[in-house]
Amino acid sequence: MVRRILWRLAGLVPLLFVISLLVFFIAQAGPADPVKDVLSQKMSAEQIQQIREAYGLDRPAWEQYLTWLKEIFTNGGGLSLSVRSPVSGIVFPAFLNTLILGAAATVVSVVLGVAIGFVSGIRHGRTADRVVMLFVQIGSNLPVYWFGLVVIWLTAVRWKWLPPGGMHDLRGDGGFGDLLLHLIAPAFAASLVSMLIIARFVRAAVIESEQSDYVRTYRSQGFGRAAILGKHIGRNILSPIVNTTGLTVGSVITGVVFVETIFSWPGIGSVLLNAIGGSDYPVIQSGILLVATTFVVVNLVTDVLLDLLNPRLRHGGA
Amino acid sequence: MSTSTHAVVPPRLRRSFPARFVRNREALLGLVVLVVVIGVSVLAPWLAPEDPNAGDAGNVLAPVGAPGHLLGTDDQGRDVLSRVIHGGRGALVVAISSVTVAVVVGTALGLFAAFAGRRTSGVLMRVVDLMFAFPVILVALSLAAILQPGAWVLIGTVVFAAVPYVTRIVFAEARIEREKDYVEAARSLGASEAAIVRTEVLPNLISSVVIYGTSLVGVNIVFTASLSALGLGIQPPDADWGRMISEGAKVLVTGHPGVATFPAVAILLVALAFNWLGDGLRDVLNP
Amino acid sequence: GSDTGAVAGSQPRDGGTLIIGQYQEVTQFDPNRQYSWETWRIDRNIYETLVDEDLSAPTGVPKIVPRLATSWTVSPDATTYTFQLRQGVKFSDGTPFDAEAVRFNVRRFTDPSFEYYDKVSAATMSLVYGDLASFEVVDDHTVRYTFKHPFLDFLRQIPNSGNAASGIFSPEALKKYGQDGLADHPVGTGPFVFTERVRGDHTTLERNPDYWGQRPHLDKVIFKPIGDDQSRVAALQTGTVDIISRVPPDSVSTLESGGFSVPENKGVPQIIYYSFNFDNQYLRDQRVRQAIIQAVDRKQLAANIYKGYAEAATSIVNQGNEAYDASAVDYPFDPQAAKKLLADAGYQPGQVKFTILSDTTGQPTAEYLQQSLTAVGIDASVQSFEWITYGTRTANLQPQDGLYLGEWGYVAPSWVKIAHNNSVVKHGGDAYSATSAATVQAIDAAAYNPDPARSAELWQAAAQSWAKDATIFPLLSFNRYYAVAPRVGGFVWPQQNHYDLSRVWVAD
Amino acid sequence: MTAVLTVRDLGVDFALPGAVVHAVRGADLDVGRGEVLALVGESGSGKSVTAAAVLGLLPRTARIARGSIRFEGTELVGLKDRQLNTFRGAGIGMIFQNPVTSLDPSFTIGSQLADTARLHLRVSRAEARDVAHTWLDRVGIRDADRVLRAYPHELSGGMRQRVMIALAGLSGPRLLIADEPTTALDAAVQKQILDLVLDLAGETKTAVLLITHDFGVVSHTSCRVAVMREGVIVETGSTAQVLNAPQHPYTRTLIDAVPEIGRRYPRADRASSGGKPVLELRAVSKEFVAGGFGTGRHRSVVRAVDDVSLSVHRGEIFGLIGESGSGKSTLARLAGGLIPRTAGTVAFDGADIGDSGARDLRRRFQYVFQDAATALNPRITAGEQIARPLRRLGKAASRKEATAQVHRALELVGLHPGHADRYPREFSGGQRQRVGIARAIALEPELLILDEPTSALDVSTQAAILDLLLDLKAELDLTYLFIGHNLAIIASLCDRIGVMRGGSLVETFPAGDLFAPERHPDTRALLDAVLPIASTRDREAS
Ligand SMILES: Nc1ncnc2c1ncn2[C@@H]1O[C@H](COP(=O)(O)OP(=O)(O)OP(=O)(O)O)[C@@H](O)[C@H]1O
Ligand SMILES: Nc1ncnc2c1ncn2[C@@H]1O[C@H](COP(=O)(O)OP(=O)(O)OP(=O)(O)O)[C@@H](O)[C@H]1O
Ligand SMILES: [Mg+2]
Ligand SMILES: [Mg+2]
Repeated sequence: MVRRILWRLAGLVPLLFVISLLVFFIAQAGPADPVKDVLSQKMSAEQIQQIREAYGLDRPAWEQYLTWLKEIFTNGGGLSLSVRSPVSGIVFPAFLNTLILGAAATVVSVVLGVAIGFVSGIRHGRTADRVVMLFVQIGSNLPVYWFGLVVIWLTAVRWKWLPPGGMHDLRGDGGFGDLLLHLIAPAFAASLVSMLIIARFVRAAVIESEQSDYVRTYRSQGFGRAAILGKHIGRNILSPIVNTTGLTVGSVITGVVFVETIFSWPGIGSVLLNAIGGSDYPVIQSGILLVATTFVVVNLVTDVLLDLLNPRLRHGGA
Repeated sequence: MSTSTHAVVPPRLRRSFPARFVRNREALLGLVVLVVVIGVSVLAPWLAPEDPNAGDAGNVLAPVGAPGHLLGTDDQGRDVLSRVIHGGRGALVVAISSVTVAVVVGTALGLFAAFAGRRTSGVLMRVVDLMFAFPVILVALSLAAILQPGAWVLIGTVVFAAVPYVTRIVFAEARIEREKDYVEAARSLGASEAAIVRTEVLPNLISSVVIYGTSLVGVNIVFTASLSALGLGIQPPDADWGRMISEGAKVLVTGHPGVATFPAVAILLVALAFNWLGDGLRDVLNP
Repeated sequence: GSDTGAVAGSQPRDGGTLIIGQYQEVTQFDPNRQYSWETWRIDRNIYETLVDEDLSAPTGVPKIVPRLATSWTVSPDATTYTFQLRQGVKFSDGTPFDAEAVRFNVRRFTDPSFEYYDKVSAATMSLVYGDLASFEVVDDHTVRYTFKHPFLDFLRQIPNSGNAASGIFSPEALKKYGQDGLADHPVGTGPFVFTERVRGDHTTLERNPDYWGQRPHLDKVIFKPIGDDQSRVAALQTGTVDIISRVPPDSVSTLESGGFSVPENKGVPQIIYYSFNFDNQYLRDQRVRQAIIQAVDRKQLAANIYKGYAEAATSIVNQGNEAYDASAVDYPFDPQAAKKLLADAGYQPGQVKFTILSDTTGQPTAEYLQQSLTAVGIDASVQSFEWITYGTRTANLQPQDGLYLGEWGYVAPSWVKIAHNNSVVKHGGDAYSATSAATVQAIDAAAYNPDPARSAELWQAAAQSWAKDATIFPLLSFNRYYAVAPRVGGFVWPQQNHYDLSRVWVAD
Repeated sequence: MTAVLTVRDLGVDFALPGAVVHAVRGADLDVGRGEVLALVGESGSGKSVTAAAVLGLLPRTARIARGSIRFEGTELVGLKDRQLNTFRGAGIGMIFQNPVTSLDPSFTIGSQLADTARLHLRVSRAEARDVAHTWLDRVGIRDADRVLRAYPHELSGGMRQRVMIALAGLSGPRLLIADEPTTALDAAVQKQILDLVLDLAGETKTAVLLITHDFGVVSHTSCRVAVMREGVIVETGSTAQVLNAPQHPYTRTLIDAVPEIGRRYPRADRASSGGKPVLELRAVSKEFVAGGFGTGRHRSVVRAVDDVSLSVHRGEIFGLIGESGSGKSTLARLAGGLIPRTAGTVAFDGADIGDSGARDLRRRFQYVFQDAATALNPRITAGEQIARPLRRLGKAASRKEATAQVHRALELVGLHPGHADRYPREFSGGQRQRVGIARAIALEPELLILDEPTSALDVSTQAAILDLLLDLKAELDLTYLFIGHNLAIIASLCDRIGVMRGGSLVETFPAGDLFAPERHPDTRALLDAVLPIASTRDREAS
């Protein structure tokens, strides 16, 4: 097991290297020209060339790549092309914000998803099952665009319960409670899709393990339903929960772009989108590398957890 | 040994797929809704009362129930009903085809990785991690640069985005199945690894795959709409549910909620139908 | 234009915080490198220019007024400008503002031999200073700019435009923070000083306690980017922000009925126009281009699709421009004539095919255009992009692309030259014009004319000459742009793309 | 006699798609305090379903159609789950037929036993562990400490079965329902377990309903016997009476079919020993690794098979016996190359199985797995599971042909072609086992490895299956490697016998020499524990 984990950790290095390569060259191969896109309106070809030189964009791609790689380690990715400020200062805070939103959304989707899936699984086929599932199904399939606006309109404009967006109240001093208040609506909106998926998986798993022989054994021993559900069914559906949760973290992070837009959440999504629009390679590259690293780590943790959860897989052998 | 006489002959069961399917009300309902929606989409040119793209600048944002426009008109004065009827064509084709491809490819990859040697599987799953890590927007933009913006970009993007998810779900489950005795039994019965994967393990995973796949359809109709809004997919003025929503959002809370809400309801209906179909199919496939 | 007296009867008061919801993220606070309206709207509170415009009146082309220069003289041939600098002014880092500081600024973008020369700034600022022949420090508080050609618009250009406006930064700050660091540590002489920028979230300015001029009412101004139109409106409605820019036309009446002020300004120098892609085989034909213009009813577009919150634009000389002439029309709406032109050009209905590129905000326009073109037998399709991708896309036009959207506009009439260079000459469009030489001549005549009295007339002539070629397609100008909460007093939307915050106050 | 359990006219129906299966159709039973009632009967006759009905633990698809079940005077039919829970465990304990899937795969044995102990005995965590340990000792598990820390899949079939027994016995139920509790156990352990059951009945006056196929067990343990067939109880009476003077014709056929130890199976003619070796194992070992980092357990290595060399000759029946957990199944799986070896070589017909060519050998040897329940794919119908290898290995050219062969195979093992449509979980334990056999023999392999193939079968079905095996052998010149606990069958069926203990093969000898004095002490121990049917004990119910 230790070897397996170490092996995976070691595997991160080439993986991230490949990702960095791909990210770099895909970003570069795009049709866009950063200088032309952003500045060209007023400039002559000669001036554009000057700026390209100033930014080192005239050098061969591999050289640029090496420079970038070096900069990743030395100063977090160099300077943004469009705003000439350190990439790390642009990418990290935004990414942190996305992580906050992502974590909140993950918590919401896992907690609600598991709860809903559980309830509907144990009430399989009854009214409660139908109602609860319909509720998540409707929730998750409402387009975020539509749903987000309606939520803002109702909770912020109409009833004035929640702020209409942003991360904190610019007039207040922005405490933790304020952040939570601002998180509610976007986290909920961002969690919907994963919530449905988790709920459906949990429901299926509950139904399946309720019919299993070992649950019958425990029932025959007079264990209460709650105890069986909590311990045995709960434990045996942990794997699917962990697996889908791992996926949720990922999908929430990449999927929040639209949520970020609607709820004006200053996250990595809008930074990347802006950077792509401005062909701001250093930002795109470093941003994606950061997101990619997160993914890879989340997947690694998920895999290790899954191994640990399944006694049969634990000892790697057999 | 035909010695034992059967006083009690086991009854014949009706186990054929259609028989089971029809018995399952949920699946049937989902199917019916889908057939209706697809039928309406296919027959749109004959069903729609108006040309969905014909605007009437003199009659913009007519309210629901306005004469000649049952569901009102949008900001260009186009008939919302006709647009809703037409709007499913692209969405359905893109969502269904891309999710199908993603599910098939993802399942195949996941199964392969679960049964391949540790090294191959490690490499493959890392490649999948890699796909995960790529922001879909970038994928969409790159595709749009290679192809022209349009349905193919959307399909490609959804496939690229969904494959890693399906793969990981299938991989995780297949790895558990792999350890089970029936796999060993099948091996002892001369099944090749490929046959084991395809005919023995797959039926045990189908419920997860179906659940995931059907969840994805609705989600992806919406997702492709967002890509279209970035200019990478279906182009205006063609009616498309997703686009109609993002365009109608402008007037959602300013007194004309219908423009965005009717297509949202249409998407919801399709997504629900797929969910029902999925849950139903799961029961049918997992008796 | 108009102003808000929304806080009925309330008196200006000192103190308080004003929050402005902007429609896009700002770029950077380096006055020589920034390039967007929203950025300039912040910048101009930090940096001041030698001369400024009087933005206190809601109507009329703003008058040029002193700012960091107390007075100036212009040579009769309009090539030499001598400014008398204001004394006793300090940058907010405490260093003095004087002729040397101005020189430092100018050399940064004009003198390649200068230690702090910056290619990027040079490229950006060349729009205004490209013709600068020399810059002299006459004495400690006098500077002189000499241009190669008459440059009547220079004074107007100094405080104007979202690009290449000449805000003066502190040389010490540049030395201290470096060429790239200035953007994050902007230091100027303005009424407000920069305190923090949280990228993607907000930028905060605080009142400059040592400001040389009149004390601004506000203690603090926060600028917050909210990209999504509906969210921005909601933020205003809930009081999260006090002012928003770029009000979606659909929300105007909702906001007004909610007690918000959405001032109307029929003179704002802004214009929405389409440029032609001359790489498209059909659009090289003047008759096709003219047919396109004649196929579209711009009045109806403004009145119905934009519900009257826009004015039809029929000349590239936009409303609010010093040379604006409301009666100038390139080609009037006439679908029959359009059809005939196409037939003359030898095209069957449906034969002319191209794509219209638009950003999502302009999509209703694009779709309206597409409909109108269909009506005369032109098969146009629309591709619409989020504005960020739109920029990339239009920088890389394909041959099948036909029209692409532009949004710009100017107070100074030399705009005609900028527009012509940018939309026609740069894309080789003058090769497909019958009267290209004449147009260039007319533009040059107007540009190098030293006589202010004749200026408007010459520019109009140039614009008319250009319009004959139908090499650009003006569409409309918006007349609603900002929305202001009732608690805000003294906000004036002048005939300009920015506003002055020093006289704005907020109720408690 | 005060009846603890009274079942009257019980009817249980299964609703399958498009049809109803009447699994139990009017069963009557009484079990008194301290009494052991043996329930015997044909495989698939409804014994397990009856037992499950008592506890209200029928599968979802089943319902009690009629009748009554009274426990200590309380009517159980119609009670809610919550009310039934007051009887479960402490009142009625149940040992399920299928120990493989009846333990939670995600928890250690220790945790599962301790939980039960704490629930019913209200003891502390530490005490619960002691109780669990004691019970594992009582059911004859020697390395209780390891087993407590083990997960179910790490135990042998017999060990799991004993864990189930411990689990049910732990809570001291007043009625113990044991559904074939000793099928996977060797004779010695079986005897120990049965004595344990007798102790319970004697000391704590526990009423026991013992479902079994083994008449040795019946005569050793029970006071009374009930015989079930096709959903009805055809005969009840005292053990002596039923065994010695059966009334119902079915009971008679059943008793006639009982194999007796030492008697050569009537049709088994001595095989021509000394043929070419078909299967050759040389110095084969297998180690399992359990625990290690992240599992919360110490890493431990189990040497399940230890340096075994063995050859099976063409045309012979080689019997493999040994106490439970001695490594028989593991050896069988190694023989087929189903799990990787730690050391040694295995050759089939001269070809090394480790080589890539192993798949070509597949059609030539087959398996019947010990655990029919898990060796069948739960999502595929029985018929399809038999048909697939047929088509795959070219035994059937078309789908139609395959179907015909499937039907024939099912009939051969005493099932009906109509069973082909069912999923594995819709069978009784014995029926499932027969599906496994049908699947293997349908392929007509040269070598058949049978891992306790008849453990879940009633004696008459068992006899029929053994007949079938012998017929096939005669017809097709097959070779069998037969693993079993039932020494009577082994002795009468096999040509040679190997005895395993603790992973090693302690000796091999011709079947005839089973009783020879020079047998290894381990072998003797097994023989001594065999329960003779003759010695009907006089334990009439009080
Ligand atoms: N889940 C089920 N669905 C349908 N039929 C079932 C199901 N379980 C059992 N049966 C049927 O009910 C009958 C009785 O089964 P039961 O398990 O009680 O047999 P049994 O007497 O215990 O047999 P064995 O000795 O083989 O274990 C069998 O014919 C079997 O096919
Ligand atoms: N996957 C595994 N991991 C760890 N230990 C195992 C595993 N499989 C089997 N064992 C151990 O190997 C030993 C031999 O098991 P095996 O199943 O071969 O016994 P057996 O002789 O078939 O017993 P039975 O008669 O009870 O079926 C047992 O001690 C068991 O606990
Ligand atoms: Mg049974
Ligand atoms: Mg075994």
